[in-house]
Amino acid sequence: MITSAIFIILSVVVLVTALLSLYFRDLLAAVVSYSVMSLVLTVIFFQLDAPDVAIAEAAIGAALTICIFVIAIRLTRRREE
Amino acid sequence: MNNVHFSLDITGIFWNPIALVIIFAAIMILIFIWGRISFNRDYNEKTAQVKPFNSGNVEEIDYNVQSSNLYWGFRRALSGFYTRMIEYHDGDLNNYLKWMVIIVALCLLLVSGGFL
Amino acid sequence: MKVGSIGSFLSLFLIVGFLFVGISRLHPVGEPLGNRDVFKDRNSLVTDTSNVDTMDDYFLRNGQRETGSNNIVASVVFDYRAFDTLGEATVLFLVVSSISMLLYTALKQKKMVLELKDPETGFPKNMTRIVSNGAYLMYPMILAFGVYLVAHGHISPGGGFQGGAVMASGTALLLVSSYITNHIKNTYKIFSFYESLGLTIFIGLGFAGIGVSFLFNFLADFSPLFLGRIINLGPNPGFLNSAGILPILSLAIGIEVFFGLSIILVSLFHLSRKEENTLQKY
Amino acid sequence: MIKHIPILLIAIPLLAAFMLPIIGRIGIKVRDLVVLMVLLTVNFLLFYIIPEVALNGKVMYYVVGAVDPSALHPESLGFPIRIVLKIDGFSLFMGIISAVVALSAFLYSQSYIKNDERKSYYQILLMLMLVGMLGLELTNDLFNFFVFMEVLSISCAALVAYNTEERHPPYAGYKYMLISAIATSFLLLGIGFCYAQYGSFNMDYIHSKMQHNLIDKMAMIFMIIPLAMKAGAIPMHMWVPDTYSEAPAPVTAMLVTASQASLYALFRFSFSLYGNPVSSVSINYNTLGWIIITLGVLSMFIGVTMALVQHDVKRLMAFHAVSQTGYMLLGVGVGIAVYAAADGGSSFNAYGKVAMTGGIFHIMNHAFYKGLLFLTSGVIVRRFGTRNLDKMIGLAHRDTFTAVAFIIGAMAIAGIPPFNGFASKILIYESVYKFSPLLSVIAMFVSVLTLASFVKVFYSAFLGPRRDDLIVDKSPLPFGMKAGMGILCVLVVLLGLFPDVVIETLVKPAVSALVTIR
Amino acid sequence: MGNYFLYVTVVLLIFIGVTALLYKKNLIKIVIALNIVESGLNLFFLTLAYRPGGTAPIFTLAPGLEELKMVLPTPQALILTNIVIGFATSALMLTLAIMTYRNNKTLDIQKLRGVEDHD
Repeated sequence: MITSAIFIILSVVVLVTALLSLYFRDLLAAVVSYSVMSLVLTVIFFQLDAPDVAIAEAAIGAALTICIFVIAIRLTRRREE
Repeated sequence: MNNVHFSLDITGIFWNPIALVIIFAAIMILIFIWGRISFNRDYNEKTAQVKPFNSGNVEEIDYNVQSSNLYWGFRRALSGFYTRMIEYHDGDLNNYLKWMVIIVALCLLLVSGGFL
Repeated sequence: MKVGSIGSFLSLFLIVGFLFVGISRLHPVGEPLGNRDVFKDRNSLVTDTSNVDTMDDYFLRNGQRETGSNNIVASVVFDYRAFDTLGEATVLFLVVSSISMLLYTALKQKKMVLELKDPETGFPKNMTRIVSNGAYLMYPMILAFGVYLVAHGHISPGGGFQGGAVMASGTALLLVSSYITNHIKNTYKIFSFYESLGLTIFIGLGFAGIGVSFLFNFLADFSPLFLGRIINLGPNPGFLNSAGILPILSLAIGIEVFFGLSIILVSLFHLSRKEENTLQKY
Repeated sequence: MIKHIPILLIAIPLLAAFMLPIIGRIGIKVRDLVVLMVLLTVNFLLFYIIPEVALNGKVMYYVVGAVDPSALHPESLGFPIRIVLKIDGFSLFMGIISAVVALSAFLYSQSYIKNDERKSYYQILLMLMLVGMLGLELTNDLFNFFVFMEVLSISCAALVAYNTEERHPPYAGYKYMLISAIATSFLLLGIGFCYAQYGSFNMDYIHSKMQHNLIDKMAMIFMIIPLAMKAGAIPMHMWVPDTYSEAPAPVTAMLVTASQASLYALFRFSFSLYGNPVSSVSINYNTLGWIIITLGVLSMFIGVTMALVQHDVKRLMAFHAVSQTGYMLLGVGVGIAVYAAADGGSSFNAYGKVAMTGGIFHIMNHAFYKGLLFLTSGVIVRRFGTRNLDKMIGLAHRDTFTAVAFIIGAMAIAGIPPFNGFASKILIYESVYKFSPLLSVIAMFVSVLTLASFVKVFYSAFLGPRRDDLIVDKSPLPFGMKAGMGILCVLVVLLGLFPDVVIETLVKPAVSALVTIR
Repeated sequence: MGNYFLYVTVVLLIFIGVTALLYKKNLIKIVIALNIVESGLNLFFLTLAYRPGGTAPIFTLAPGLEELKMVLPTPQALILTNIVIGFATSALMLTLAIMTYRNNKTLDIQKLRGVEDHD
């Protein structure tokens, strides 16, 4: 029961952050909310008894992906026109 | 490799390229001999014959048919079709993906209707 | 294109509806495998295939005995499905090569710009000493954690990918905090050399086992002293020198992932550093 | 050693590609020699196993990492637990196509691509493209298939964007990558459903357990339609002209083969994964066949009519690639439609099998002549410095070799005897005529239009007086480009003159590898 | 129950991502949407592997032999692969987007159609 509640709450957070990352016209804000989504997904993966995947998602999804996104935004433009 | 006869013979379809090549070569030789006998050469480098008229013209001349206009009649006759088609090929990535989603949905409808 | 727009929107809802129907009909994967009786006869040395009816069940029952690795995920990644891992390492190598190829001209074109502050955006070009020194302090710890993850991949959660990615995030930290982009050419050469080295170790181990078959775990029963230590079946603390070629493969992937991701980061970062004075105003 | 050939085909190019950054520092000549040797080795290995696989009908299995690589699974266990590679007739057929085209594209690009540091990356990507194709053709594991699909897509996308300093190529590469990423995402969704149903990734195992319920059919749609998109079937073909026209010429020749690899996967999935015409619960083969026929006929017709009005030479040829894909879809689609007909397989044996033979033979022919045409287009574009047909004239005076190669390719694609296009098209015409006369007539009409549009290209680019002022690049044609085009020329002519040899040795085993029941 | 809710999350994530792919015009936004679809797929596989009350498939961390129940290892291994592939894909796409921006000075799909001089 507790795990169900945790899953439901985390899923809602994931969905909201996913929507936000597509809603923001400011790409930097979008990328930041994508990284929040990745972090929450990491917690879900850990709850799903997948510590290997959780470590990989934390390192790649939440850190490195954001890094290259930010570099790309720096090299192009920040606002979505 | 036993049933190789250098001719295509599958259930009612027969096609022998070697024979065709031999016949074709024979006809060409005949035409060549005949041409040596009776054709007269009318190619002359000093006339307007050598001027380009299809592509790559230096000066714009009124009988200039560019290669993009080569089948203009066809294009004119099917102009409605072509306008629609070129509108579809507009280079917009979103539209490209929309078509895939539509086809997937149509096939899923077929599945749900029990047709597939 | 109005028709396409509306049609695709409707189609999306249709697809989602179908997906909902699909997930409602999914039966639990691997549920009928009766996993509770799995470990009754743990110490029999024959392959346990009684009542095994899915792949995963086989891995859970026999993975520990066949590969000597406590971490079944690692044994799947580096033994049972090591060929997938090879393909995945290829993908990373491929992307590194493509990015090097695509950015080659752009990185060569302009001269290096070394201004302290961008007049238009006001971003500082060099961080304060606190940040850069803090990053220097953090960097060895991140590396140590990454190496730990790589080395203990067959015992605890972790492995080549995770450790390599963690180490590469250390590279990102170093780049962001102190803007080290001098000596780009040498960095590049060294990094790409080590990346190739990691991959060559991986595929070389694959070829080494080709007397039996490609990527065969030939060290698992080779010698108890060198990576062939026999572990107790069932829950146990595990040993570093078990599991045959798994730790070496993990190390190779770790090297490859670390240097590959670092090359991506360094080249993109270097490009952004070069173009900083041509940045438009936000 | 012969039992290790399936893995060596993939592992040798991989090893060479991994070591190429190190080898490249020794010397350029060494690097080129290594790549050439690897490509020749792959070709040799593929031709070496023709007698065993194609003629004797043996299926080669390779279980990666097992104690006995040729035994499929432990005796008491009913399913494979490791990744299995499988070479049957169809895999071998596609592998030969990929390897031959890769060899000639490599020879061509030795002279075509500028000899700087980027060239070693280019060679790595070219070789990994071959690895991707061979991998997805040889594997029998769904997730491994997905991984190699990604290898193929990423290398293609990067190579499409090779000319980064021009305006359009990076965006063309982006387009290719996005389309592939979507396709592979849907593919992975389908694979996930398959795994959820059967707990395995092995195609043969899933095929033996297939229940054909709703989830299976959904998974089939999610796997087949993205593959049709990657193969360039209408109406999901719009990315094809955009990307093909921006890529360097040898890469375009390889891209054609990459699309054929997707087509291979489409046929493989609809037969070897879902095909069970004699069981009581099954998918409706008639409907699936008609879906594929519809895609094929639309592709043929719209592709060729769009090609007729283009004035960009590479874009025109790209539309022809779409159009010719339609022939293969038509041929194999007819085969699928009568695969499970109620007459107990008599109509399938009467004409369905011949249609499939024609469609599959057309894959090989198309890869060769379309590769040849794209290679000649590279010469044309290099000479005139533009892709616009309006600004070209009289190249035949300067490049007789290219002109002859172009004539051979154009006549082959238009289906003029005695070139290879005709040999496969006559099989398609005659067998489809027995299925539905209208479809056959459409196919012939499309051939006529194809000839018309290539007459246009030949007329514009090659005929006419000599105009040296329009020609940008006046250097003589290098040996590498001649060799690349020459190999494909010879193959096109040989396949046209002796079609029965190829059909007996390669195409019929390929068909019988797909059609396991009848 | 929570398990089923995760499946719903998967479907919604895929829906959100694909919708954004079809209607967003910015190249970088499209890459974000693609990553969201991939996250949905990762979650799908891990939810397939999950069994309520199980432990991670690692014997070092496992409790005693009695009532030992583990989640399935294969999907986890595949998702490890898929995460790295997803990162690689998005790195390549972002590089291509950067190159596109350098040559065209825009990131809007409708402005950079790439077929202007063909029709």
